[in-house]
Amino acid sequence: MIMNEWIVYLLFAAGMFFLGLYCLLTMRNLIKLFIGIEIIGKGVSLVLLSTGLARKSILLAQSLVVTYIVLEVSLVAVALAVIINLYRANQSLDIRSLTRLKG
Amino acid sequence: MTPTTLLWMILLPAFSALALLAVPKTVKYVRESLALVSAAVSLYLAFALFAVKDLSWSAAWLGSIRLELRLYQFPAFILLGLAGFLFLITLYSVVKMKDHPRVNEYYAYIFLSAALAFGAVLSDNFVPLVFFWEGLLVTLYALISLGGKDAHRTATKAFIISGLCDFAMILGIGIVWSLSGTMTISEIGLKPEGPAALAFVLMMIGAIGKAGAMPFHTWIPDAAVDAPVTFMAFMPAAFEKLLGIYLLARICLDIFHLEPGSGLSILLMVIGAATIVLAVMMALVQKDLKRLLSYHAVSQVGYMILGIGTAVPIGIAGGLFHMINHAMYKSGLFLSAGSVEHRAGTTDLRKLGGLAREMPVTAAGFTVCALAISGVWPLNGFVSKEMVFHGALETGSIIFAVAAWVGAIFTFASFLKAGHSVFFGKRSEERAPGKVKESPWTMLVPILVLALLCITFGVFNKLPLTQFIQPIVASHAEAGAHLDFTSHALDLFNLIAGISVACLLLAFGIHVYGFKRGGNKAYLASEPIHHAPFFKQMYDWAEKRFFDIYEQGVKFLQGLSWVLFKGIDRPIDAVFEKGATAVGSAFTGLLRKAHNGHYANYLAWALGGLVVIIALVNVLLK
Amino acid sequence: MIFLYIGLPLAVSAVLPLVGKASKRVLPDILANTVLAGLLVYAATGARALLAQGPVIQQVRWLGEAVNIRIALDGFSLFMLMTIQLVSLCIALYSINYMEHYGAKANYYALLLVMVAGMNGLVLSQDLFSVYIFLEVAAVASYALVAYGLGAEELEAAFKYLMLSVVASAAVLVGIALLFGMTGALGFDAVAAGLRLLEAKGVAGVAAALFLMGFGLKAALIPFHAWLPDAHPSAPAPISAVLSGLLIKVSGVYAIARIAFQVFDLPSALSQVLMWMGAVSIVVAAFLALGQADMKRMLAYSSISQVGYVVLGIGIGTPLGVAGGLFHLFNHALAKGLLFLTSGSVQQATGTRNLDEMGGLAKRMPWTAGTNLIGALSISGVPPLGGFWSKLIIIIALIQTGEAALAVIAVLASVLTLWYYLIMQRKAFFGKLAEQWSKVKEAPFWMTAASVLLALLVIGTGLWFATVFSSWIQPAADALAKGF
Amino acid sequence: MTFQIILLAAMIAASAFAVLARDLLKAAVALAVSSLILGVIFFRMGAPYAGVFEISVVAGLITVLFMLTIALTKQGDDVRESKTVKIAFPLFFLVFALIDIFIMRGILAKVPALEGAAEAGTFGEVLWKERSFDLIGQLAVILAGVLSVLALFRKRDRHDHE
Repeated sequence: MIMNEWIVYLLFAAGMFFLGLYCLLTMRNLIKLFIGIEIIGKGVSLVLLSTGLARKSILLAQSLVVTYIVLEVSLVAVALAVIINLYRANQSLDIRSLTRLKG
Repeated sequence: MTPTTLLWMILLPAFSALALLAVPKTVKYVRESLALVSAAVSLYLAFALFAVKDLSWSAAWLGSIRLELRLYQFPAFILLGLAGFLFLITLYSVVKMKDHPRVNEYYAYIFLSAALAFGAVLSDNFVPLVFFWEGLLVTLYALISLGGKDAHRTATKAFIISGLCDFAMILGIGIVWSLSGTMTISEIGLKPEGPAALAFVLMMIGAIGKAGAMPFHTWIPDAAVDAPVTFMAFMPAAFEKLLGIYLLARICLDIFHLEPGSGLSILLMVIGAATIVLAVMMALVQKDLKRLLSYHAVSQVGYMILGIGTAVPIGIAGGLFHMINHAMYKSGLFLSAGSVEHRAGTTDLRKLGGLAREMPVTAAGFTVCALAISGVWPLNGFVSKEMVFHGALETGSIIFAVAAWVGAIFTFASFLKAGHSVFFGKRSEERAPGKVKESPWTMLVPILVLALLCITFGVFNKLPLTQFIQPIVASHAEAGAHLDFTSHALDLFNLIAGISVACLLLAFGIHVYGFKRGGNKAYLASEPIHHAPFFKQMYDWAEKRFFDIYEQGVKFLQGLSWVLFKGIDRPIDAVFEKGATAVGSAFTGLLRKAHNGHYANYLAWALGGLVVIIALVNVLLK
Repeated sequence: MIFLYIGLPLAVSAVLPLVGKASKRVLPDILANTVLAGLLVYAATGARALLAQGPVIQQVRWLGEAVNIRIALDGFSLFMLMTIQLVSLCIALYSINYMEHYGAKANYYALLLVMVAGMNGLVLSQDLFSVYIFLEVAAVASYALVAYGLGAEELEAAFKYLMLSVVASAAVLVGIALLFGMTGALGFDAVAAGLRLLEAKGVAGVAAALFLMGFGLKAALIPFHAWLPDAHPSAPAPISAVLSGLLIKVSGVYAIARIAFQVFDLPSALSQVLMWMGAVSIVVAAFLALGQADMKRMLAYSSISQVGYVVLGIGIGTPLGVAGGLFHLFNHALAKGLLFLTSGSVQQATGTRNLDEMGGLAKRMPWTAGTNLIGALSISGVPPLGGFWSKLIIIIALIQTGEAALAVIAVLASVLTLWYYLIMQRKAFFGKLAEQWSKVKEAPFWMTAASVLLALLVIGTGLWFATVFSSWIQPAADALAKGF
Repeated sequence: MTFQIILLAAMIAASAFAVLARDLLKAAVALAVSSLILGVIFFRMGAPYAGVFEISVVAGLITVLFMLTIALTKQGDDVRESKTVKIAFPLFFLVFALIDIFIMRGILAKVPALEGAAEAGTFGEVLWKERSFDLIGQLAVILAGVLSVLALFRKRDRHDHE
């Protein structure tokens, strides 16, 4: 039974991954892209915690998720700082303007 | 005289070299006086050491290798000669090199060469010997390259030829070391058989290469044109002859015991004879005084090698005596040529003539030295050549003696031509009368000293022969050998001397004949021989540097590299150029296009890669 | 106290911004270099002795009480620690002069130290989640360092790097969660024991593939490499050197090797995939490098290619192959660090990275040119430099295992490597000095000193390769083969 | 369990809205809503601390950061997203959902697992005692983030740039 529950969570987490990747692959706004990353991040926390639930070690999974969230904050701060700087440099948030480096 | 004096003998000129380098260019006279004082002190030390004759000093050096210096009869004599020449040439350079743009370096290199040469003569261990010997290679290069624009090429040539010879010597030393187990020269005494014979030949190449024998001579005539004339008087004429023949004598007498009539002895004699004849033939037809002299510098080495190669006491003594004599008159000749160049501005025989009136002292000095080198009685050249003839005949091979005589004929003929063209005969039209003056005294003194020494060593040959040469040979000859070389020194009334005199007369005849044929132009006196049927071809080839191993080697390498380039490199290159590059650049272009900078693109690759890897791992796991 | 490797740089980096208020340049210079030098000395001397009785698992004590921080040190970790401190010290030395004109030096050193701490932590940790955390620590610092110049290109590179990296981290985490779900453990050995009991081939394979993607992206293996040729050239030269020399190896290759060997026990499928990923990376990146006109971009592609060699060597799985791969990792860390540093010197002197604009710089910058040549020759595998030996060992190992095709690829690609490095040498340093560079000056003292130091290390590794190999590489390879 | 599934579906819907919304502010709010729902899910899974963190940090702090960024880049709003992407989204999502439900479920059902014993203790004990190494990592990552932001927003006076 508990395994079934795990599978349900995993399926929904997969849905989050799909949404995030769809966003990353098709969207053009840098901030929108990062929203995609955030959605993937939620999927990851869901996977971690549901795994802990399935393994009956929810406390351990909880601590992992907390660590992961702290990590995410730090990452978001850096990413948004980069985005703001990019906006200042390019006056645009379009990912298509970011093709200066190629070849 | 403590043993450390030996060390000072080396260090004094070395420090002087450093000091001379440091003297600023603008300061007058300091450099010259420093050089003169240093040379004089060296000469004094050499005299003092010559009086002592027996010293040795050694110290640990480079770990287990010992810096061993040993003075005895032979090195003392050579040392004296070297120091004497150092002094004379320094004196001469005071005026001659005064305006040279790199005069600092010039003096520094001269004294450094002296230091290294002293070291090479004194060292009794192969390692320091090689060290000093190779050091000389560097100063040789540096001195030639002082000459000017084209000198660099000549310097490279000299460096490579000498370097190859030195490499041969090092190989030889290696063999000797493995055979004898010691690096100390005085402890070695090998019979030149088997591998030792190879070692002998290799070391011999090193020695005669330094002395400038054929076929290692080709840089000398080039250097005569490019390098400063004082360098010619200093290095090829004096220092290198002394060092090379000194080492050759040490090799033949000390390190190996060369037997008269053995194969190696004959090899040496062949080299000597060939050097005499071929080089003198080249000297004969030169139109430039310095080039002419430089070919003689090669030719005369042949006498020394021939003399030592006979391996009989009188031959060896003759070779050694010829060595010191040659150093004197050849230096004298080069210095006279320098004097002429200094005042007349050229050494081209065609543009000179009748200089004896304006430069009487130079002319006198040149005449004496020229007669000495030609072996005219009673000058020193006569005595030493007679001894070499005697030695050559004593081995029983008349052919070598004949070669030596042929050499004597052409030597005299070429010097008749040279002297006639430069100092006597009609004055050249290009030169306004009275424009040329005699050179200053500091240039003349060395010439005169050398000329006087030529006369002294000839007339009073007993002195050098008993004082210098005899003890050297005596220390190596077997007991009871006939060691009185003075018995027939100036004796004109024996067969050999008779033939020599006849040769000189023949040479005179050739010169007069050529002079008349050439329309009373002295510089054309050698033309009849130049254009003689067989010789013409040889000379043409020689002009084209057919016999120059360096030039031929360079040509060969160029040819080889051309063949390699066209035959191997280009086809490979074509494969790369046309094949690999085309495919490669197409591939590269495709890949570069794929990296278009779009984030979604890159992410898609990554996700695609993930899918592929998952599939791959799962397929491979089953 | 192995914990110093994490604690000391972190503590110093926390203090550095404050120090920077007091002294803009001198104190941060001294502090950062001292920390790294101290850690290097400790790695070379003290930590070695700890290992005498075998791998160490240390429990950190705090206030006299044991805290549950377990860090493990074995031959492999020690080798990586040594490499990390060695290269980062050289880079910190180089930064003394180079980072002058970027400003905020204290902040820069702080980020560098955090990155070093992250890498050290990754190398010392012995459970999957810790690996992930320290991977992120180093990565977050590296995003900022790539963007440190704050120009449009730097920011673009940093953004793409970040966005791809985050997806990779997610893959890693999902992989960790899968293994955790199956075995209920996070520690390497516990997970490995669980996997042995389960014999879950398929799902373990998926987890392995997720790890390969996640860490492969960090290691810039093809096809996960696309961020690297943007990010590495855009960073300031010393950071390029750290990223190429260390970060991709520690957070990519080290993690892959550790997990593949110690957790998955390297099944032959994984070994095959690793080897072919390595081979593809070698060839494709070499061709890409060939077409570059930007000096640092060429070096960046070369990094991908050389990491391919490392992964190829480790993927073989035989003791010799692993040792060869690790040795190449070491050689590449030194040589690529050196090359990026010299490229920084060139860029600072001339203001360009375009090879076509350079020429004859050897005349004006002899030290830079000479050290660059040494690095290039080592990477190209010219004897007797280090790169030659490591490539030789990898190729021998390939032949021993019968992978002739891969051996041929490795040899041919090394010709390609030599080719593009010769192009670089010819265009940048040889030939006629272009008019506009006639006033170019040699790099300042510390920059030259760091390059020369690395060049000497490269030469030394080559000449005494047997010593280096037996005293550092072999224990590392043994540790990897045996596990804790 | 049913309620949990409803919550999960709501989270997916909120996320999908965040992806598709044209207005960035609305997208950010949708993301916050999605975080809130996830927090509730965590609560219901018996992980209150994770839930609190998710709600306070992700739905709170991170949303604020997003808002701040959007405010600072106001003109950047007019990046035109492609229309086809939005139109095609339901189609793609349907395909994915089918794969998810029918194939993934089949695969995931086969995931083998060792039987594990239930753990004892409290969350604090686990976090502080068992995962204390992670705390060091958290510290390091926060430090890295702070330093990075400092570096990215540092004052670039001309003197430094030269």
